[in-house]
Amino acid sequence: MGTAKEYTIDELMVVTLAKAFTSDDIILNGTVSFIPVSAVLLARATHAPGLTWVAGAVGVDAQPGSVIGNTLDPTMWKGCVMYLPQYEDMWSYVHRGTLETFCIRGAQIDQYGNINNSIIGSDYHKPKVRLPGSAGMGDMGSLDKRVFIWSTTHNPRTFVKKVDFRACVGWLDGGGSRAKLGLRNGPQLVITDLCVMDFEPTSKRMRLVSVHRGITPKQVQEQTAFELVMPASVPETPAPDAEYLRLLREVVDPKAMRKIEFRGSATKV
Amino acid sequence: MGTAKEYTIDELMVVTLAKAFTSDDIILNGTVSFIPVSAVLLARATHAPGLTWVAGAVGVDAQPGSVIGNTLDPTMWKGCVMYLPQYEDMWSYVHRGTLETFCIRGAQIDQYGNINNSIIGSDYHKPKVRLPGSAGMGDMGSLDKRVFIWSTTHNPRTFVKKVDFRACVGWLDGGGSRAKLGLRNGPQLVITDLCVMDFEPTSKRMRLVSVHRGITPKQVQEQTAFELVMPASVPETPAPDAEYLRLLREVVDPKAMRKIEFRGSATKV
Amino acid sequence: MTARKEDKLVSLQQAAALVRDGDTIAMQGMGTQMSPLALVRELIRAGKRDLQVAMVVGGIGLDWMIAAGCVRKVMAIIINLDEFGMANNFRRAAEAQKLEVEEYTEHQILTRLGAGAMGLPFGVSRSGLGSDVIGLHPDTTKVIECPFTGKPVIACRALEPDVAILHAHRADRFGNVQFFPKPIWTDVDVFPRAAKKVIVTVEEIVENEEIRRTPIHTGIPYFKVDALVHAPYGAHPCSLFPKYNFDRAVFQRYADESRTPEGTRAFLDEFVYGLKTHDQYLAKLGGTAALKRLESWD
Amino acid sequence: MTARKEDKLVSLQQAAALVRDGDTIAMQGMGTQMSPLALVRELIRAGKRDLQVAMVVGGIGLDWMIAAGCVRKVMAIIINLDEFGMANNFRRAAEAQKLEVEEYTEHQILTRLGAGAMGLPFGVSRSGLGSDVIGLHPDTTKVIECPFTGKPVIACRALEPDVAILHAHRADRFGNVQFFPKPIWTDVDVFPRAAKKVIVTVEEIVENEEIRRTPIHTGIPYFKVDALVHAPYGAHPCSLFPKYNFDRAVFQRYADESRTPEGTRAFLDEFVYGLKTHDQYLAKLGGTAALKRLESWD
Repeated sequence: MGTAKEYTIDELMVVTLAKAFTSDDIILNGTVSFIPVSAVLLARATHAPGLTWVAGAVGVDAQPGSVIGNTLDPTMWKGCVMYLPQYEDMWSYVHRGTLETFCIRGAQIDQYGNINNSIIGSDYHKPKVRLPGSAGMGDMGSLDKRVFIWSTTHNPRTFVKKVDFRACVGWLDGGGSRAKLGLRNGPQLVITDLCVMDFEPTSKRMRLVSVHRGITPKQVQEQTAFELVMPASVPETPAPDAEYLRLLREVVDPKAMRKIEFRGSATKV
Repeated sequence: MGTAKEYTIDELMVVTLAKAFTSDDIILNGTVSFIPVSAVLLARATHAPGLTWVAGAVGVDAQPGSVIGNTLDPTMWKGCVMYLPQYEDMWSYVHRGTLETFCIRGAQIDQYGNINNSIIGSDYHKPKVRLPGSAGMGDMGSLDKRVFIWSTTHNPRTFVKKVDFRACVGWLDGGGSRAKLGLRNGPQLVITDLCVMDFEPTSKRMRLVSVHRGITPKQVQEQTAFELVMPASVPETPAPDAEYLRLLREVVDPKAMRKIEFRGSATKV
Repeated sequence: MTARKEDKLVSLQQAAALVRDGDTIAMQGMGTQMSPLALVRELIRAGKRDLQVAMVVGGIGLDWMIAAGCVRKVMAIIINLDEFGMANNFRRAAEAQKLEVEEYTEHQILTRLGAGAMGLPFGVSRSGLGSDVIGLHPDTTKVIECPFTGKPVIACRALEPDVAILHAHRADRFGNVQFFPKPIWTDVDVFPRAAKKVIVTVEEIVENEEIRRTPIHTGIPYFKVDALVHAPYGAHPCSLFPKYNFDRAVFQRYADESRTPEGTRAFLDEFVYGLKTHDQYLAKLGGTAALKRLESWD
Repeated sequence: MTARKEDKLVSLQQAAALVRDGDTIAMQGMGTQMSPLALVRELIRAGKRDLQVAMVVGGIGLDWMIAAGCVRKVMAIIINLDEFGMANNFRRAAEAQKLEVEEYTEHQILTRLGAGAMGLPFGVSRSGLGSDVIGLHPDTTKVIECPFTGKPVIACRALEPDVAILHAHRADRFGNVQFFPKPIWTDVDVFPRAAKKVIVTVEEIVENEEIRRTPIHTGIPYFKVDALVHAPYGAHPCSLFPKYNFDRAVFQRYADESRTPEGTRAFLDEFVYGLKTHDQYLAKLGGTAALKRLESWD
């Protein structure tokens, strides 16, 4: 399988996220999650055919063919084996850890992968900016999920030293603070429009893994309000395999719905 | 509507119980409840057409025609408007008080309408007799139900001063003790093979209301191990209306399944 | 309230009259799905005030109500227009401190409503442990210890809304309400059980015999329904799977116009205040024949 | 355990091997309805010991297992043969103190299993307040105060059974299990979600495509099922609504013969030990053609 020469950042992000998924994953998705849903469909069509996806947290093992409407939409339940009742079934599988993988984006992300999508400002009750709210991330952060974070706005306003409101629990204050609270798993990977990051195992601080083509580690650090753990050498994010790209463009997301995610991004796709 | 001259005790018990129900009642039934289920069907066919019955706690407003199999049986759900899911729906309507009326029998019944169907003996863990268990009565006693008690074995072994094990909460120790625990409603009526009883409003002690044809108040007291509240004059239990009897015999319970309840009874039907 | 087996069919106006100023309303809805929007429009026209709205996901209907000044407090996990972006009137009202926002995690608010449905004073969850959501409202969510293991859990105080408002596929006149497929979403499942009064608008009224032929689809029994309204396309511009999709054009137009208070006002004048009845609303959209275009799901 | 999307179809013997001595089993069943009795017979033949069986309503299968010496403890709300009377082997074992009986109210045991399903250390109920059931097992049910209102509630400790065993209408080979109608009973609803392993026997194996055509009927997703067994009439002599009714003759015979330990032994020799496989069991009853007589519900 050759790698592609021509690709856009949205394509790179989807393929990189897809490669992080395996056939053992059970993944459910929330609202406005075009990049994760595309990645799920792509992983299932390639190296992870056994991956379980619960479309919009309802349609178990759904087979919609491609990304059709919005990601919480019943259209995406097509061909599923079960409509998962939310109140008891979905929440028990989430609480119990059966549904273990979840992808999250947010307005603010800090160095320990804590996320905020509630308010900007120093007083919750007098917000400078009122954001939509924590939605599922408020649950998933505390419910032992393997969390994959994506962002199309890698800049110092999004990647902040400390979130104004900790809506979604990441590695908390780093080190053993998450484990101390009895929470399993946690944030795994951060895929942005500039780079890929993970979390240094001991301190749980965010660490640069690779930079996208044309981006330097220095640029990433400049666009990040906290100090990144910086390995001695940082490779370029592997270019997408040609076959993955073809499937993404022609089968998985032919309408390029994933580009909706780049509203407000400095990266043009 | 004339009254019948010829009737049996099982018929009298069903008709008497039926007359206690109104169109405002929402009644669910449990296992081996032929007398209550016959009474429900009879009430609905006569003076209480609006009565809501949840057959076997599943079949909402079921229309099985007659008593077919056992009372928890899916046959009895016939023609219902909904299969009530037990875990969430049924139990929320029960806890919340929407399903407010329940009928109970038991191996031991005390003067305050507390009931035992768990064990006979002084030590729960070393039972002299192990009974089947409290089943739904253990719930309903504490969940604000209007409880109707029936018994086909009115004798001192069943009607005891104090139950060996309080599986189902009646008026507890009488007086205000039930209300003190925050429980609403409670036992309303006791219909046996000898008589009809209720509970004296202040003391909550069991009180004779009427005796069945051929039975004297003295006989009832002799068959009861505690002292009954005994009004100055005790009438005979009204004979069933002829039309009620006809409907019971021909439509509601033509196979006379209700007679199964008289296994072990001294009253032959 | 326990409702008898009697005809519950009323007009939208009569149903709206069951909602009183100051009531706590549990309102069905997701970003673009299944919400009783015909009733919401009527509540706005009726000038309801000081409502406290509990939802899981607040969307276009809630944003209208906030813009119209109906709402004092929202309890929800997120309020937005899904892929169409921000709920701008919610944002403006919250930033101006004209709206109380009681934010929960999803499982917390469900546990509050679930405890209400069960007649229990509280329920427990683990959702949100360690987050700043804990501590926002100590009178309704509080960390306690498991009496057996000592593990921390979040006690969520019961919430019993005054009224639940829902839109569904069909019902008979007694209020046996059916869904296709049967309740998947939590709001359809828990809200009617938790609320004191239940109002349901439906696409279609069917005979009682039809309900008895298909009890497998019934989600709410008649004894829990207080008022029923016949409102075809009553969720518009939201979707009602599998009957019709959401109306992308109306959503986009609202997303654009609601960027300013003036734009919002113009939108509401045209789609809510300027139409006295749901029939007029349907006529404005070209009638039910024109709305058949929403039946495509691709 | 989380099960992958792979072929789960095994023999009754292989399924029984997943149950280990000492396991806590959540077993589906009512007095005369829907219970995985083909599997129960295999567990008896396999000589399982020290099982702790959690049920709502224990019936004929549990009484067999107790008679066969498989059971150390039962957790249930009632154990009997419904209209056929006492479960005599349960009664004798309890009276001889050879069996531990952990009695709960129905909502208490459901709350224990529901908390297990939710991954919460406990849940709350009001059921049984004031009764002697409270205090029987303070390590699993305890009266606590609501942290908001001070009202007493019963904390019910989570129960996560090692294995849930169920009988259902049909499934595909991956273990997408369907019910007709979809889960009504609590055991079908909560037991598989609470248990670590799930074994399901079914009347019929269908293609995956058929499941995808009818997702509305699926009650358990494949990722929660560890083993699947094809066992037509696998609930016999219990019923499987709406396919077949319970077998009145076999129930009556067992009710009569189980009055003595000797009669029980003879019954088990004939219906359990004397038959090596479920096919032999069906053959003994005259084959599936003869069992069609159970399709009448009147």
